[in-house]
Amino acid sequence: MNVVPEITRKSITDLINNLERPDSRALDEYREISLETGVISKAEGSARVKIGSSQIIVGTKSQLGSPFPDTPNVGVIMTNSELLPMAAPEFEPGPPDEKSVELARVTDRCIRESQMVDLEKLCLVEGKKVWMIFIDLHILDYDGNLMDAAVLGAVAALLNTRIPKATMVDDEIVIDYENKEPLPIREKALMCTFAKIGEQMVLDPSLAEEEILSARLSIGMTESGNICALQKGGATPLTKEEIMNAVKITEEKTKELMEYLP
Amino acid sequence: MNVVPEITRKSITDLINNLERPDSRALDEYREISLETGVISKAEGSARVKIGSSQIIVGTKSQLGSPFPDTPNVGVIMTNSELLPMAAPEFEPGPPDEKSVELARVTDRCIRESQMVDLEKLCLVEGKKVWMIFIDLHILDYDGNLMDAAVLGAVAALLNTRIPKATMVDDEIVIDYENKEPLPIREKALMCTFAKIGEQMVLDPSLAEEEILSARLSIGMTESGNICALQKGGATPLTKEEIMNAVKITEEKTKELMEYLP
Amino acid sequence: MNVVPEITRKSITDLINNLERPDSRALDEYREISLETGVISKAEGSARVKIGSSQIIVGTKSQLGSPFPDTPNVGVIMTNSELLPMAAPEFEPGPPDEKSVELARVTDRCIRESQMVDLEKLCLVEGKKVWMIFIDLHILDYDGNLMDAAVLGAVAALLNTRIPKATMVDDEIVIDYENKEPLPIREKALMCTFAKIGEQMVLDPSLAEEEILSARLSIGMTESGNICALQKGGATPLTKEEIMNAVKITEEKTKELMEYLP
Amino acid sequence: MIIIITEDTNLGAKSREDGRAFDELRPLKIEAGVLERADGSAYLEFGGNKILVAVYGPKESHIRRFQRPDRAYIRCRYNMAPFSVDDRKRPGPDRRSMEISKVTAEALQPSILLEKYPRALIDIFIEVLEAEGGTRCAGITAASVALADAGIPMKDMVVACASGKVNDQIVLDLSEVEDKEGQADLPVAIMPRSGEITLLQSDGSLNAGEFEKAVDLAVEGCQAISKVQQDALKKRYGE
Amino acid sequence: MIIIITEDTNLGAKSREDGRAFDELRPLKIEAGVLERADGSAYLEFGGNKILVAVYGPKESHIRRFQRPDRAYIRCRYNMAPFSVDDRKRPGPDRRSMEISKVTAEALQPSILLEKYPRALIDIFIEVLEAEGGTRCAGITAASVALADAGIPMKDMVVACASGKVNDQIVLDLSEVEDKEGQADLPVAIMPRSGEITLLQSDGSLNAGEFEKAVDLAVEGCQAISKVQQDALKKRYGE
Amino acid sequence: MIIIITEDTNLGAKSREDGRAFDELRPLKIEAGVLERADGSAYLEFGGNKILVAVYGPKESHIRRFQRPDRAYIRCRYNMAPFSVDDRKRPGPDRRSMEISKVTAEALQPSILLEKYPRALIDIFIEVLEAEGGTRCAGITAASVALADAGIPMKDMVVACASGKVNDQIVLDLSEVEDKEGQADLPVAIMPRSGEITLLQSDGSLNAGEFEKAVDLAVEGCQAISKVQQDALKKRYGE
Repeated sequence: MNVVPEITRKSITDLINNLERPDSRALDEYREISLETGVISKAEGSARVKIGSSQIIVGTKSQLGSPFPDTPNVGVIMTNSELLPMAAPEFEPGPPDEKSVELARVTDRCIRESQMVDLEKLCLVEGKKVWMIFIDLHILDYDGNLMDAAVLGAVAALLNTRIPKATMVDDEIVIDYENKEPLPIREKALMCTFAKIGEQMVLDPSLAEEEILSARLSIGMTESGNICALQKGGATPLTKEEIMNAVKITEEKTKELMEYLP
Repeated sequence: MNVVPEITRKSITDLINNLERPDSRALDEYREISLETGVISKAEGSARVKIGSSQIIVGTKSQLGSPFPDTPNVGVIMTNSELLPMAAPEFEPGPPDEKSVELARVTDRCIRESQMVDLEKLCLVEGKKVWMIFIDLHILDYDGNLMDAAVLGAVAALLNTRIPKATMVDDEIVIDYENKEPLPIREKALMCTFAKIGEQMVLDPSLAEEEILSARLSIGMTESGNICALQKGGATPLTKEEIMNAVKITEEKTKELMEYLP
Repeated sequence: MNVVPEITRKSITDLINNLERPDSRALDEYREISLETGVISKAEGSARVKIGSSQIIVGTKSQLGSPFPDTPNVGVIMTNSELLPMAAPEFEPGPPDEKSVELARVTDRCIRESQMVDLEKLCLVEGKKVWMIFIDLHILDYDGNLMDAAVLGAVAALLNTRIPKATMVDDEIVIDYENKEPLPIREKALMCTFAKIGEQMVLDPSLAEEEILSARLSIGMTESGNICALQKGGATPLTKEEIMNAVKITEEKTKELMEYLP
Repeated sequence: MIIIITEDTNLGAKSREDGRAFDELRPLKIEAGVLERADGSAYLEFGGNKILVAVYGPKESHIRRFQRPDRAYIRCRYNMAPFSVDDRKRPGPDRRSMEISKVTAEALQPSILLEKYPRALIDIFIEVLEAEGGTRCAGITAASVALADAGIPMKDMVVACASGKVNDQIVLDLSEVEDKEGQADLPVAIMPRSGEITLLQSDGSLNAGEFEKAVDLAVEGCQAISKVQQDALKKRYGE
Repeated sequence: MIIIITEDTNLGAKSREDGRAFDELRPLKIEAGVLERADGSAYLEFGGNKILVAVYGPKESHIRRFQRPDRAYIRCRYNMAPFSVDDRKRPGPDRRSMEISKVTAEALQPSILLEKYPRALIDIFIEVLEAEGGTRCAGITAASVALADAGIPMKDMVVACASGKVNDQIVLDLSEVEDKEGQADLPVAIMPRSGEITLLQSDGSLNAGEFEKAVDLAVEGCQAISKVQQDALKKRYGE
Repeated sequence: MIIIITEDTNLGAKSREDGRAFDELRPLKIEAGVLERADGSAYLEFGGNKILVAVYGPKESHIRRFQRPDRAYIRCRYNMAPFSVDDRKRPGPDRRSMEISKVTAEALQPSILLEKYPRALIDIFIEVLEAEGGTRCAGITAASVALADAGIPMKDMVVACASGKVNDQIVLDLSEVEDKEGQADLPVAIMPRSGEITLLQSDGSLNAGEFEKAVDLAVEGCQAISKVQQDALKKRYGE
């Protein structure tokens, strides 16, 4: 738990109330974003994403497994996140805490509910064998707004993923590692996160902003403008107007973000 | 760990040495008992039991599983207890501690050793498939004497349990959820718990009494008067006379308790 | 963590710099060693080893299991160590710490890499069924130099092990507990541990020596003089000369140690 | 397996599987002060949901993690009983319950005058005894009543309700079946006096128009439930 | 599988599977002071049981949970070695060992003058190296000797022994086979001077008469074992 | 499955599977100062290995276990990313990573002037992003650069490299395939100024002569890598 000095809190808040930000960005402007894919050869898909100095490596791995009993004909996506102790002085080694779990689950919902991956195509034998795609978020450097970076990185890694071709030959599953195929991808989705500070909502909060935010709003949106995931955080309420305004900005900004995808 | 003021300890002990109790009960008298069954629709059997203000919800669930290797032809009963942090200020969230484990294991022994449930009838395929009955003790409010409440609630929940009819059709197990059947119940057993305070043994200790008891004795007994489980607790010894006297009272009191069962 | 008084540290170091030791041993001399096998009837192999007052019981158990995917035709050895809280005032109950894990893994490497047990003979059905041999190191009393005691005890227990004869009869594995066979043992290996104190390397450090050592070197060697495992420990470097000298002493001392084996 | 037969002739406002109108809540019952040991408690039945909440505190904590120099810390634990769902749930926290515990604490926090109790700990224990869709909202609603029952000073009494999209229609308060088979689920908590939103999640697909409609509908549901909360407290403490 | 052939002609006092009389103990051996590092220790063989106990303390503890303002705290850990039973036991505590640790601490506590060492911790570590029925009683018996060996002041030396019902007969000191196939098992610990009972459990079916007989028989067994405890200490420390 | 075709005509110095000479290192690249939050950091690529190291400290620690009265305490955590190996690795420490964390801390400790910071904690976090044989040595090499980048005062910069025996030949810097199929693997770390050895392990079979040759070869490899470490720091901080 970081205690931010009152004077810092006040000076940032005053800036933002005047529609300015510590790093001179516009309120609805992202920091510099960089995205590379295919950075880990042993992963089946991978991406390194940076938003400002926040840095995440995302790797995917496929594995044959059993479907969930209530959805016997669809593949499974499992998203896991590690807020590595390397990423910030306040992170400690140990099992995922609730911050880490929230990050993984919101990323997972954004991908799952956008129906970006056609999970039915990942079913080999109904009720028996489906592909399980593991998405591992490895948080290396924490400089604010992990949510948007995580979703951007995860989507890029999925686009980059190649899984072995699996076919049924005489009741046996043959997995052909020589022939790898991309995942069946449909409409993509990304996420925009806002922080409420003072009277304003700012897009893509930096670490300094995140430490003093009173509320957080993350909106996942598909290319066609559907909200596929949304998560409010923080200990202060938001008005409906603030939320609807953020939705409007997200419509525009997701388009911008999509251009970073491979 | 609660530290009881010396003056409270002394005043209760003095009362009991005079054959009186803080809540005016006789030494061998239960507090008010209430018992409802079928309180949780999604459980296969359930009961809510209150002794004084101690309150437990017991739920049962059945599941097909493998028998233990050394008892291939009998079903399995698994009893689990959670001393929820809700139930008392001193209970903390976390895995079951030794108090919780003892409660579950003594309840389990009372039910198992009374042979109340005819476990052989829960075997479908010898060595392969048997019914496993999970009994979950959910402790909501802790006002003393959880043992007797747990056993009473567990027995009531078992009596209330309906499991799907399972039959073998052409080497396949068919589980018919439309036809549910009660468990094969034989002679029932219940439990009476005594606390040694001062020179006396008192039945059904309240919380105030439990906090100052020097020894505890829990006796599980079948309808026909057989002792099927017994557990001494506490840091003070008991004489054989005290124990035999408690057995005698239990013979009478289990009969009383049985009348609460559905 | 034990803090050793500076005066003790100095007096032992001075002694050793003068080529003497607190218990009057030569620098390359073991304390008294005792070794019994077959001490635990329910284990398939067992040994009790004492070096000085350090005492370990080692027990082995066999179990049929699956081979590792990358070595489908060889059996499996699993070595586990428990630094019991009984063994020293500073050991606490709980899962194995890194000291315990290192002890188990170095013991395991010494046995595995010496190829002492012919693991191919422990394969029943390639890729499907192999024998798994569990070696459990139960540390009862900690008086320094657990490494050499652990390896000596583990090797003795393996030599003492009798596993049931398993044969394939019509595609079924038949395990015959009436006919037990020794493990397929080839060339044996043992371990010698040195402590650097002051300017010298001493063999078989006692507890008092271990508490002030600056570096530790454990060398596992086969009967024919091959180094099969080696582990440096401690926070001070060693020179190549010190290491090569220790190797030379080990060649001689492993032969001595071998004579304790049954 | 649960087979649900839906008649094709069901139309308009009454098209939901359980026959409710699109803006109709399931039957709701709240009782305050149901436990002996807890400082405050509440029991809630909402459709097939059965929720029990206990509150302890404000109290001293010896655990550094649970201390804040300028205010009380809220520890919230959402937990499902093993028998509360169709397949027995293994005891102990999982990822879902960890996330719900977090957002529940955040949903309740704005209403509580935490600065009155620096360094103190307030424990909120939510037990789902039976689950039938919408347990996180039901838990928040019950927790507010338990906080009030514990005498914790609050600005307002947070209340929660979900809306969502089922069969292309925006509806209030999804049942378990609607949650599973529906297109979107949107849990909302508000402070009813100001109408401000303290919990908002969304899971599924909604365009901006549907989203706004769903938020409005959920807020309406919250306002209705808020009255039942107040009645529960009145019933216990008098007007 | 273990096949045990019992001759039908075995009758009366010699009817047990291993040929013992109904009131006959298995061979017993106790040795005090067997470990270097522990403050006190004891090794016990009882039938096929092999038990080692170490005692540390009274010592200072930094852990709040293990402190009592007015007396020493006893921490007891009963543990089975992985190789002590037929199928390898996974290392670490399980529910059975947790319960036994608890009742063992309670069985020993009445004999120890805890009030002499406020805030201190006494550690009792019981290791079952080989198990053949009756390990909890054997552990208690050995622990008393280890406590005495550690110089912990005691009023008396607790001793334990089980009785039970096998083939409709009340017998002393059940072996592993008798424990598994028998009708009841009744572990008892006493303070031999006063005859008071500090541990009592029962598992199985006994009517009141059988129960009383079993208690009496176990107490007799305890008294006999008590002498072996004393001999072990005499052997180590002289008369 | 990985099928590797080796040509029979490869002879002498070029007989290794990837065509390297027996004393040839894989391509190596080190960069210092790659993370924002950490006090010091380094990124290393070595053959197919990708390693990232962060250092925090010296800092105050509230945890007793991590305090030493007369010097700083080093906590080292070697961790593999789930996607760093062929089959996904479950997150969290395992026995292998626990051992590597321990020997890594011991390998680095001799170079650090710990006595300058009594009671302080220095955290070294090593993340294996991709593994292809020799990760523990690569982690130590990168950790030294990260320590220097954090401004931690050191006597020397520890550097590590493995040698081993493959196809009856002593070779430098085993690849993943050579590690798996080879006869011995010998990781070594040294302080390059004195040539003293701070890490030494051996896994496999070597006679005394081979062992000595392997140690010598590894030390040579270390000296070569040491220059790359220095270049990385010069590149960041200038000469």
